[in-house]
Parts: sequence; structure tokens; C-alpha cells
Amino acid sequence: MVRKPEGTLLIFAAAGLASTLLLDFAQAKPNRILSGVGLGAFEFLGIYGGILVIAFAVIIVSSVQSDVKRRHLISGMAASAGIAALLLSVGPMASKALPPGTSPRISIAPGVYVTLLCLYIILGTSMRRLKGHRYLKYAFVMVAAAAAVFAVASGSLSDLSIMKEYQVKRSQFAGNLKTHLFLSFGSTLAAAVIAMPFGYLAYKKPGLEGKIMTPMAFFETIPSLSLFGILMVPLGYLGSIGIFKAMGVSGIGWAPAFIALTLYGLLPIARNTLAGFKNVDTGVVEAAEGMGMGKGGVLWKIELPLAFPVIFAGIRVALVQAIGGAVLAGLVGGGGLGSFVFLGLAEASSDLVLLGVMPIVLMTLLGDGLMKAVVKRLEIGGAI
Amino acid sequence: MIRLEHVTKEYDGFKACDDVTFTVGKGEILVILGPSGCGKSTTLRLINRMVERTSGSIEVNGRNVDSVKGEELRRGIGYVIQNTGLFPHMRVDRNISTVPSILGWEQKRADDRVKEMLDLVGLDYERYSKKYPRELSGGEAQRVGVARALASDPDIVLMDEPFGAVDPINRLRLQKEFSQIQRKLHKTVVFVTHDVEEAMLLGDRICIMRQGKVVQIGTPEEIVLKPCDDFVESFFGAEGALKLLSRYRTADYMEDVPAEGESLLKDSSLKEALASMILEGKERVPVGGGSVSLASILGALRREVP
Amino acid sequence: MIRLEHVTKEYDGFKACDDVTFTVGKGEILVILGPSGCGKSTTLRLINRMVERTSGSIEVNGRNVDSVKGEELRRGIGYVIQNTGLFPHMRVDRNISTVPSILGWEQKRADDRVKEMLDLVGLDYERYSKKYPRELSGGEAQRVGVARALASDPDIVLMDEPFGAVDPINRLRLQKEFSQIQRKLHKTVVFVTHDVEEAMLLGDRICIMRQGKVVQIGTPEEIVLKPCDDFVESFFGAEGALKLLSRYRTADYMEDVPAEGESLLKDSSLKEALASMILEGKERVPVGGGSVSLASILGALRREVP
Amino acid sequence: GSKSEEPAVKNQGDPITVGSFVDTEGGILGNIILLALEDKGYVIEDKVQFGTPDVHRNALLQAELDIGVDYTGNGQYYVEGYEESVWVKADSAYESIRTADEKNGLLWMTPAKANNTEAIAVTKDFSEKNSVKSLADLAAYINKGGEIKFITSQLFAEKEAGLLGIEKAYGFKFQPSQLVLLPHGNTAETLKALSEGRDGINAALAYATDGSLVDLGLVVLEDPMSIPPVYEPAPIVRKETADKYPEVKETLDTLFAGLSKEKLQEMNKKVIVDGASPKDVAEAYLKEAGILD
Amino acid sequence: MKVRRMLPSGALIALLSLMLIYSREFEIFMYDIFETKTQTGSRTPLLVLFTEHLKMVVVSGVIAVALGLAIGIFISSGYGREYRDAFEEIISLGQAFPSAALLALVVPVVGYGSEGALIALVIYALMPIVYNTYAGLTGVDPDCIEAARGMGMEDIRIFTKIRLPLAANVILAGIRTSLVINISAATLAAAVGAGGLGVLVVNGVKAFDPVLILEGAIPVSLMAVIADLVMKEIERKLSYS
Ligand SMILES: Nc1ncnc2c1ncn2[C@@H]1O[C@H](COP(=O)(O)OP(=O)(O)OP(=O)(O)O)[C@@H](O)[C@H]1O
Ligand SMILES: Nc1ncnc2c1ncn2[C@@H]1O[C@H](COP(=O)(O)OP(=O)(O)OP(=O)(O)O)[C@@H](O)[C@H]1O
Ligand SMILES: [Mg+2]
Ligand SMILES: [Mg+2]
Repeated sequence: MVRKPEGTLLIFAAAGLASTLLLDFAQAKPNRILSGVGLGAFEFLGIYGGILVIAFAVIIVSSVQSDVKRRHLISGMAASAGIAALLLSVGPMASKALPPGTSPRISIAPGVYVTLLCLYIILGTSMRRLKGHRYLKYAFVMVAAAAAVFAVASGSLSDLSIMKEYQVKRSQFAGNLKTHLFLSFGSTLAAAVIAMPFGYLAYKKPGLEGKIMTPMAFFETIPSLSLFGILMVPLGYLGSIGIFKAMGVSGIGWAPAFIALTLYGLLPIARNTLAGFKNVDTGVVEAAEGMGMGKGGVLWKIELPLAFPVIFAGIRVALVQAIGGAVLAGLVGGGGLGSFVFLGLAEASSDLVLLGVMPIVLMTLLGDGLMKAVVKRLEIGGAI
Repeated sequence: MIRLEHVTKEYDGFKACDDVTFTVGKGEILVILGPSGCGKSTTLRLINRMVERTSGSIEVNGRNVDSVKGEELRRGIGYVIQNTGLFPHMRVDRNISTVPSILGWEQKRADDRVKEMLDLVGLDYERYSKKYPRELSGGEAQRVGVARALASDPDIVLMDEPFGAVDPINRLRLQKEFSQIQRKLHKTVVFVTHDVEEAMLLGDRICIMRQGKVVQIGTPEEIVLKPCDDFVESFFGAEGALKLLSRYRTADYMEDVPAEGESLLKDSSLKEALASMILEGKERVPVGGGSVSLASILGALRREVP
Repeated sequence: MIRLEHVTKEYDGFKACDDVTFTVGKGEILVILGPSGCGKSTTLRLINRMVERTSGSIEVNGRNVDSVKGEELRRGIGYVIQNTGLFPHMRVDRNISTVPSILGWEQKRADDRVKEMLDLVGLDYERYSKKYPRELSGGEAQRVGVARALASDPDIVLMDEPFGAVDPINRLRLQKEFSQIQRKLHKTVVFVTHDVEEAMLLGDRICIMRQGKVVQIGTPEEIVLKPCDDFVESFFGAEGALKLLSRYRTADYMEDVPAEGESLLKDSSLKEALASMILEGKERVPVGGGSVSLASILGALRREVP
Repeated sequence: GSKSEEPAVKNQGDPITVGSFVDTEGGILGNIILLALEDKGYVIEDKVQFGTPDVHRNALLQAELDIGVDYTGNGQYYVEGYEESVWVKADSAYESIRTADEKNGLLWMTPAKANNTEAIAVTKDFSEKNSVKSLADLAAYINKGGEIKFITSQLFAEKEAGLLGIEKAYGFKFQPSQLVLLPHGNTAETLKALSEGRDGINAALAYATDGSLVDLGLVVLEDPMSIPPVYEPAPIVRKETADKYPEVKETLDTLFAGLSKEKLQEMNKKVIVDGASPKDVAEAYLKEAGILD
Repeated sequence: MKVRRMLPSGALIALLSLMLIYSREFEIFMYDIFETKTQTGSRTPLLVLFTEHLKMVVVSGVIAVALGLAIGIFISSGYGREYRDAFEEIISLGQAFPSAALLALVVPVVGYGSEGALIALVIYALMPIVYNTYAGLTGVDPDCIEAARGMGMEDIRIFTKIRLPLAANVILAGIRTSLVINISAATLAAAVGAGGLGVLVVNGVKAFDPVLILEGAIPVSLMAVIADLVMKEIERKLSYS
């Protein structure tokens, strides 16, 4: 019996193939800011472009294969091979493709991103459908991940424009990264510490729900940048007072960014705290009370563990939001990876923008994925 | 022993419990029966002070319930509710050992107790102790709920529609098992239900409530035979008498007369014996070594209630 | 008239319905009874082609169900499901007139029909027609569900545990009302349940299923008296015979012999008469002008099943 | 570099904070100061490319920064009570801001002789084809109804000493549709857009010291009426710092002396076009000027 | 009664209009309060910036709603279910880009002005709409669908008569969320020269000028709150409960 072809594989393999054949994979620029000549997959990657084409072709063929298990095995293998080939070849090929001149640059062009995205989705799809084949699944991911790590660690990418930007900004990179982490994780932590008790209060005293949630919802309507800006005024004033000055508070720098991000984090966390507690089965609470647990016991042993997955999901939302929001700190002198973004924007250097954006995106995906996994664990742990 | 005297609970002037007075003797099961909203749960929860009464007095084992802190009082009283209220984030063993561990029992003793309790409610320790509540069927969860309530070996157990959420077939099994357990343990039980059959099967006495008030208290026979008003009568319907038959065991009505046909177990009820007679169209069915006659079934109520 | 012949439904090799053959005569209620997952719903849904069979043939009113489009077929067959499936965004009247309006009835006729249907199921038009489903109690919602299924006056009605979600007291009332409606309308009904009492009360014939297969089909008496295997027997338990008694009306067993005591209604069942005898300890109870004797109850099954 | 001998640290435990504007030139000038002072044996806290001009200014006023770099012409925004005309002459501009800022505890050191003023740039082709060489030519071209699209910073477009003044002085007016307004004043973006002719842009805001002008094939239109003020970069040091470390003040006062407009252009080009590190460029300059060895 | 419900949003709209009409006076008043001096003579009147902002929000909103509904409906239908994960992945990847960064990256590809901003805004607004459309449509009580099917409704009719009305409030809530996000995010569009009220905010932040910031932020916040209220009202109207 011939089965329906796997739509996701088919479509994304076709899209990937199209992008390989049609889109630019690199830009060879005479210098840092001038636009250059676009290079297609074959011009840029040579034989490796061929590998990509073959990988996509294999995926297309396997997507109509009748044996479901086999079609995902083959697709997964082809996709991880494609990702590895692309990641490993980009660096060395960039060195070859450098145009002559005093300060030529090779920038990655959209084709690479589109192709990678297609491969990533194909890999994800195949992994999801390959239930049971645990080790094989991880082998695929490991191959792709190892290729990425090797490409970066071996220094093979050093002739890419973005890495040259990194070289110039090397001394600031670690600092900005740290600031960004501090701003996003710190503000989320602060928001959690503030919002959780408020959420709990709103749960215990339903009359207060509106009074607690409305102001938090209000912050959400203020554009983030304005909030940063508005905070600069009172903070500038505060910063002239001794203690705060000693703490490093001032109208410029990290303080307004930190506070604004904290304010934005309040709503999702408080809302989820409230929902989490509301979600706890009243029968369970009644049983706990009926067994002679004290108020504290009920809160810590029963309500909180049961509400926590939902609360944590709120923290996840707040964190993702904060990682993105912290970019704007770059505009008010707060540092963070946003500095690269705005400097790049100002210098019309998209590679510098990317130098700021890439870690942020990675951070978001990693943080999000990690926290999602934790939520899942918490739930499997029996809470839901 | 539980004694309520003129106990009233008001919510904003609405009397959820209105001048309730009753006594539950040691080792007795008192079933509180009544329509939804009549104050059954409230009465139950007044006893372990989950709800504080507005007036009246309550004694448990001879001591006024106000003489100890609410939490301590509750630790000494088993409590089972309709949807089991099992803690979904704890495995079965930790659910059962909750009160023991609040009471500070040492680990070993609590573990042994879990084993003993699972045994009592007919669940295999190996198979069930490490499961999460969501991995249990409704009937299994209910058993664990009972095991948990009994874990610290309280004299007194309060049960609020404990089998309400279980499907009819499993429900009957659980009721019978509970009967057996009770025959072993002799707890003092207050049992809330709105299921007449259940009340009939389990209650030593039945307390019928309506709109917060106690309408009638008595043995099932008293209530079926001498309902104090139409409301109580309507509760048992036209078939009340048949339901009573399910309380009596054939063994007690056996005569040394032989009869033909397939023999019933001694343990079976008169109701089953009656069904068997109708099925066969005979006036006598064999039970164990002897038999039971239609005549003695017809006289059963008179014999039980002289 | 509905006829299934060797109907099988496979899901990935798993047979949810396995070689099912039965016929439901015009005006007959066939109850499908069986444990959870045995294929009752699947069988029902095969009839109105909500599920397409893998093999076999199905006829409805003499025509192969494949001869019309599924949607059209379904418009001609009433369908009631457990949780009513009322459309929460439509008021009661629009819920009931859904099929009439799909069929393009004119407004006036549809409105009249709504009135008629609400009347049939005992709901006041003024009070209920403009309510939303969430404003109805469980029992009321169930009535509306039945009214909706009957709105276009289909010959054939499929009911999938229609009273499953209603509490026991209301349930009994609904079952009795449904009996009465059926006595008026004479629909051809396939009724799915896992409640033995319900099957006994409503079914002209009962079809017992297990693991996708039909185990036994027959009148309630046939099934109680001649269960084809242990599985069927276990279904009705030791009290099967007593349950059958609830099907027979005292009027049919009345003798012209006077008796003392409070008289039962002619409409009451033999089971009620039996209960009354046990209560009074007498072998004869008055019914209407005459009386019913214990002896005739003892002979009832033999009389119904010669 | 060869670090044969480490000079003794002169400000143990009290690092001097050096900041500058967050733009290309800020990176270079800030690093020049930083490297020169480090060479003299001072511990520096690196806040080069600290923030926008206003953030930088406030940081200096609030002692967040000890040393910064600013342009004389910006005095027009910082201090009140001066005629607008003082800002269009190099000497009067410097004197005005120097004396005014002394009251604020900020000492302006001698500026570089390099006027990094705002200007309008067009492509060489455009200039030749339409014979537009000065702002007056541009006015004529626009008033004739010639195609124009000017990319500029919002700030320049909206100030009297900027585009508004130029429009008034030369007698023309951009329609809103002929303007692309950016919220920031860095010209890398404007010049890139111009050189690539993106979105029909054929004129752009430029600074006179922009390094990419030549490489991109652009020319700056002459401004005979000298409308925008003179912007000469100068080191600024807080008075407390200057008093505490007189050597720092001395060093800074002469540090920018050798910087010409051409030199700045060249250095800017190295950073923005060739992608060199501002620090490397600054170091190379200091070595060339003999300040570092 | 109806009037009372519309009172808050009406009052806010009036406030916003007043602010737009008397922007100059507001500015002068605020500069007095903050005792700072204006640094920029505003070339673009507040009303123009407001209109730009509104246009950006409306255009991106309309595109996002159309696209989001289409995607949401597609992946919740029988045909598109298999693409659900892929779409989810793409959209959540898009969300991983901070709005400012997304704008910064779109510009080099698309160019200055509103196109770049629009693309970024659409990507941003898409997620809640797709998500809620999907959740709303698949969250409809299966018993209702079963009943509808059992009554002989065709797929189209089930969709228009049952699924869509029942999912309407969830979908609208998604649109509301995305609209509020969008109004706020459009502020950043100024960073790529797309204009709008963000021009004032960005310049204000750079120039350390609270008056400019407020002049931009207040209308934006008002817009967001008004949009929220109005959408809630529509939700209330269209949902049955
Ligand atoms: N906390 C409370 N506040 C106000 N009224 C209450 C409260 N708890 C219960 N009631 C009211 O008291 C009455 C009795 O409630 P209770 O829960 O005891 O009824 P019940 O007999 O257990 O009913 P059910 O069979 O439905 O469980 C009801 O009318 C209920 O609404
Ligand atoms: N769409 C489906 N795909 C796969 N298996 C199915 C599907 N529908 C039903 N089944 C399986 O077919 C069997 C019969 O299902 P069915 O719903 O007919 O049972 P039922 O007798 O109605 O049970 P219940 O009393 O619980 O409603 C079950 O084992 C069920 O898991
Ligand atoms: Mg209760
Ligand atoms: Mg079913």
C-alpha cells in the first residue's frame, strides 16, 4: 500500500532545495560596509553545495517512501548530514572566497539561514516521529551539534565577517554577554520574588485580585523603550542620593533597564501564580487540612508543589521576554548585547548586529527549551 | 465516641446545620443521608473542626473538641472525601504515610504501616506503593484514600461520599470490602452519602437530614418501617423493604430442610435468595447444608424488628 | 428498520467491531450493553456513517446506507449522545431547530416544532426556549438533547448513553419519561448503555457485546434466564430475576381476590408489589380493585417466558 | 607592543573612568586618551563608546565619567545665554563652552583642528550630472523640481542650526516625502544608503571627518554660509580629576593637537570601512605621533 | 447601561484627542514642570507621528490577522495538522528574535522605512493569533462537533456554525494580545526610520529628555489601553457566555 507522502518533509525539503539553488549563500564585499557580490551555493560552497542538493533530494524521495520508520530514519540522517556539511564548509570556503583588496569581507547571506532552517525543521520532524529510537535520535542531534561546536571552536569561521567583528569587539564581548545575562536573569529573578507573593495574595484574597493585577497589566501597555526612558528621570534623581549612588544606581546604565525589565516580568509571573494556585484541586487542599496539616504545611507541601509547574511556565515567559527586552539597555547605556545591535545599526554593519543578535537568539532558545524541559519534568514528577 | 449537642452552623444567617444532636457509639457506623445541600458535609466537617460551629457543643471520645488545636484534633481523626483528594504529586506510599510522618513516626514504622494498610485495602504493595495517583483507576484511588485515612490508626473516621465517584460495579465491591474491614477494625465512623442503597448496606444507624435539620435517626429497619414523615418515606421508595433484605445473611435464616437446585453461599443475602426463588419459581432455595424458605423471607422484617 | 450484516470496523488492525450482525425491527428498542471499550459506540456510529465500516453491509429502512451521502443519511436519523453535545452558543430553541433549519423548513414550522418538542419532553416553552445550555440543569439539558434529536421527526433514533451523565434520581425519571414518549412515537431506536437496570427497563431486546463481538441478543428474559455464557450471566448478577420483575406491571397479574392494606397503583411493577409484601409480611397485596399474590409473582417469569 | 618596563601605577585603587560617544570616532578618540594615560601609568576604567551624546554628557556631569570627549559645537545644547553665531566660529565656540563649563566642573582641553561638522553629501555622479557642488546649487536643483530624497538624522533635520537653518538660508524646502529620518546621527548608515542608492536616496547627512566618503565615491556640498556650527573634538576632564592628577590634564591638553581633519578621516575609514579595531587604530596613531613608543 | 460600558474607552479616546490637538501646549507645560529646555524644534507634528504609528499598527495588524487566521485554521484542520509542529517551531524561532534585533536585521534586506518595520511587526503579531486560533478551534468541545456531525452538518457548516463561533472569543483574545504588543513594539520602528510615535521616544531617550519620552509614550499607552478595552468589548459582544 502506498502511503500519503509526509507533507512536512516534502515541503521543507523542496523549500530547502529551492533556497540552495536560488538564494545567495554569501556576500563577497570589498570592505566592511559596502554591499558586495552575491555568491550562490555552488559558487560559494562548491562541492558541498552538491551535498546539500543530494541531501534534499534524498529527503524528498524518502518522504514518499511507504515505510514510515524508514522514511524518517533516512530523512533524519540526511538532514543532520546536511547541517554538518553546511556548518563545516562555511568557514574554509569563506577563506577561499575572500575577494582581493585590503579589507575584504565575506558575509553569510540569507540562503544559508533559510537552508539551515529547513534542515532544522526536517530534523525536528523526523525526530518527533521516530518514537522509541532514542539513541539514534540523539545521534542525529549530536552530529549536527558537534559540527556546530567544531566549526566555532576550531576557528574555521575566522574569515567570516561576523567573526572579524567579534575579533574587534572581543574585549567587550564577554562583558556585554555577562551584563545581558545579569539583566535578563536577574530581572526575572527579581520579578519572581516580587510577583509570586502578590499572585499568592490575589489567590488568598480574591477581593484584591483586581487591585494587584491591574497595575501589573498597565506596565505591559507602556512601550518598553518609553518605560526605560521614563525611569531615567526618577533614577537620575535617586542616583544623586548617597546610598543609591553607592549601589551604582543612576539614571543611565543598568538600573533603568533592570527595573523596567523587572516590571515587565511581574504580570506573567503573578498571573501564572494566581492561575497555578487556583488550579490546585480544592479536594486535595481539603484532604490535607482534614489530615491535620497546618496552614504552612498545606502551602509548602501541597499547594506550592502543585501550582509550581504553572508558576514556572510564567517565569519562562518572563525570562524569554526579558532576554529580548534587555536589548534596549544598549540604547540607554545599560550595556548588554544590545550595544552591539545598536552600534551595528548605527554603523550600518549587519554583521555587528548579528554578533549581538545571535547570542541572544541562542540564549532565548536555550533558556526556553531548558525551562520547557523543566516544566515537563515537574509535570511528570506527578504534579499534574 | 462522638457526641453533637444542639450544634448549629450559620453562614451569613443561613443555617447550614440547624440544631443537630446525635451520638455515635464506639465501633458504630452512623450514615448521614440526605439530598444535596442539606448540610451533610457541613455536619461532618464540624466534627473535625474544618468548619467552626456557631453554637452547640461537640465531644470526641469524651473530650470537647475545643480542648485541642484544630490541627491536632484532625491528626487523630481519619478523613476520606469523595474525590479521594489524593496528593497528585506524591506516590501512593507517601500519600498513605502523610499523617504518620506529621506525627513524627520513624521511617521504618511508617513504611511497615503503608504495607499493612495496602494489604488491608487489598492492593499489592510491590505493584502500587510507587505509583502516582493518576496511574490508579478510580476504585484503586478510593482504596488508597481509605488506607490513608486509616494509616495512623485513628479511633474515629469521617467519610464524605467516599465512593461517590466510582462506577456502580466497583462501588458495590468497595462497599462490601469496607464492611469487611469495619468488621475487623471496629472504628467509629460517620459516613456521608446520598445513596440510599449504600446507607442501607453500611449503616448501623442512619441519620436523615433535610435543610440543615436532623429529620430522623434510627436503624435502617426503623426508618423503613416507621418513617417519621413523607419526606423520609419518599427516600426509600416503594422498594425499601427489598433493600433491607440485602442486610440479612442467609446463614441466619437457614433451616435444616433439604432443597433442590444450585446452592447459594452462606454469605449471600436474603435478597439474593429471593431473586433465586423468583428465577426458579420455587419457594425454597438451598443454602450451604440447608435451605431458606420464602416464608422466612416474608417474616424476616418481623424477626429483625420485634 | 435497521439491518447490520457481518459488519466489521478495523482501526489499524484492531477490530473495534467484529462481524456484527443484528436487525432492529420498526418501532423496536434494541439496547446495546457491554463493558467499556467493547465497541458499543462504534457500532452505533457505523449505522449513521459517522464511522465508515471496513466490511459488511448496513441497511436503514431497506436502503443500503451507502446509497446516500453521509450527511444526508444523518439528517434523517436522530442522534443523542452522553454529554448532550448541545451547542453552547445557541439558545435552546435554535439548538432544537438545527436540523429543521438545515433541511430548509420555514421559520414558522420550525418554531412550532420547537414548541411541540419541548412539550414532548416536559419543558415549558416560555421558560426554556430562550435559555442557553449552560443555564440548564443536567436533566434539563438531556431532555433538550432528546428533543433536538427528534425535532425533524426521524424514524430512527440512535442514543449513546444518553442518560449517563445524569444523577441516579433524575435518571430514573428520564428513563420513565423516555419509555412513555416511545410508547407514543414508536421510533426505531438503538440505545447504548452500560447500565444493566437501564437496559432491563427500556430494551425490547438487548444485545450484549464484548471485545467488538456480539455475545448474545435476545429479550431481557432470554438473557437473564438463558445466558449463553458466564460473561453474560455475570452481567446481571445474582439479582437478575428481581430486576426483570420491574418490567412487569401489576395490572397484568391482578386477581379478583380482595386483600387488606394500602392499595398499589395498577401502574406499579411486580417488584414494587413484592417489596410491599415483604414489608407487610403478607402473601397478597391489594392493587386497584383486586390483588396480586406472592404465588403469581413466583410464577411470573414462567408466564412471561413460556 | 614592547613592554620592557611597566611604569609604576600612579592612581592605585582609584581608576580613572574614560568615556566617549557611542560612534566610530568616539571609539578612536576615546582609545587615544585611554592608551596615552595608560602609558603614563594610570589605571583606566574603559567606558569608551559609553553612550549617546546626552547620556555621555550627563555621565560627565554626574561624575559617572572622569574624562570624556565632546565637540565644541555641542555647546549650543549644553549652555544657555550665548548668541547662535558664537558656535559657527572655531575660536569663539571653544571659548564659550570652555568658560561656561568651568562652572559645571568640566574642563575642556584644547580641541583638535578638525571640524567634524554636519554636511550634505551626494554621489560624485549626481554632483557632476546635475552640476550640484554647493548647497546653493542644491537649492536651485530642488526648486527646479529635481528628484531628491535626503536621508538624515531626525535631530539634524529639526534644528535651527541644522537643516531648518540651511533651508532658510539657501531658500528651499524638503517635502516630508523627500526625507528619510533616522533617530540617530551616525552617518555610516546614511552614507551607505546613499552610495547604494537604496529607496531612491540621492542625498545624505555626512560629517566632515567621515572616513568612508572617498571610498564610497561621495562628495560633500560646500556650505559657504557656514550654517551648522563648528564641531571640533576636545578631551574633557572633570575638575577634581585634573586637580588630583595634574599630569593627566597636561597630557590631555596637548593630546589632540596633531589631529587634522584628514587624519581623522583616515582613521575613521580604517575602522568603519576596513573593520579595524578602534584601539589598534588609536595605538597606531599614537606611535606615529611619537606619543607612544 | 451600554453607555456606561463605553465610558472608559470613550474617555480615553477623548483624552488622546485632546493630547493630539493641544500637543504644543502640552509640551510647553511639561517643559515648565521638568524645568528643562527644549532641544529640538519638532519638525513633525504629533498628529502626523500618531497617524504614522496608527497606520503601521493597522496595516501590520490586518496582515497579521489575515495570515494568522489562515495559518491557525490550516494547522487546526485535518489537512494541516501534520504541519503544526513545523509552524510552531518557525514561529517560536521568530519570537526568539528581540523586536529591536528583528528590525535591525530586516532593514538591510528590505531597506529603510516602513516596509522593514511592517515585516518585523507582522512576525511579532502573528504568534498570539496563530496560537489562539489553533487553541480555540481545537479546544471546541468534541461532543459538540460529534453532535453536529451526527445531525448531518457538512464540514463547512460545522466550521462556520459551530467551530468558529465557539472559538471566537479565544481567537479575539489572541488578536487583542497581538494588537497591544504591536502598538508597543511599533515604537521601535523609529529606530529604522519608519517614523511613528517612537521617533519621540527614541529621541527622548537619546537626548535624556523626559518630555519627549512622555509625549511619545503617553499616546502609545493610551492607544494600547483603548485597543485593549475596545477589543474586550468586541469579545464580549461576540462570545455567548
Ligand atoms: N463556606 C460556605 N459559605 C456559605 N455557604 C455554605 C458554605 N459551605 C456550605 N454552604 C451552604 O451550606 C449548605 C450545606 O452545604 P453542605 O456542603 O453541607 O451540603 P451537603 O449536604 O454536603 O451537599 P452535597 O450532597 O451536595 O455535598 C449548602 O446550602 C451550601 O450552599
Ligand atoms: N478512532 C479510533 N481509532 C482507534 N481506535 C478506536 C477509535 N475509536 C474507537 N477505538 C477503539 O475501539 C474500541 C471500541 O470503542 P467504542 O468507543 O466503540 O467503545 P464503547 O463500547 O463505546 O466504550 P464506552 O462504554 O467506554 O463508551 C476501543 O478499544 C477504542 O479504543
Ligand atoms: Mg457534601
Ligand atoms: Mg461509547
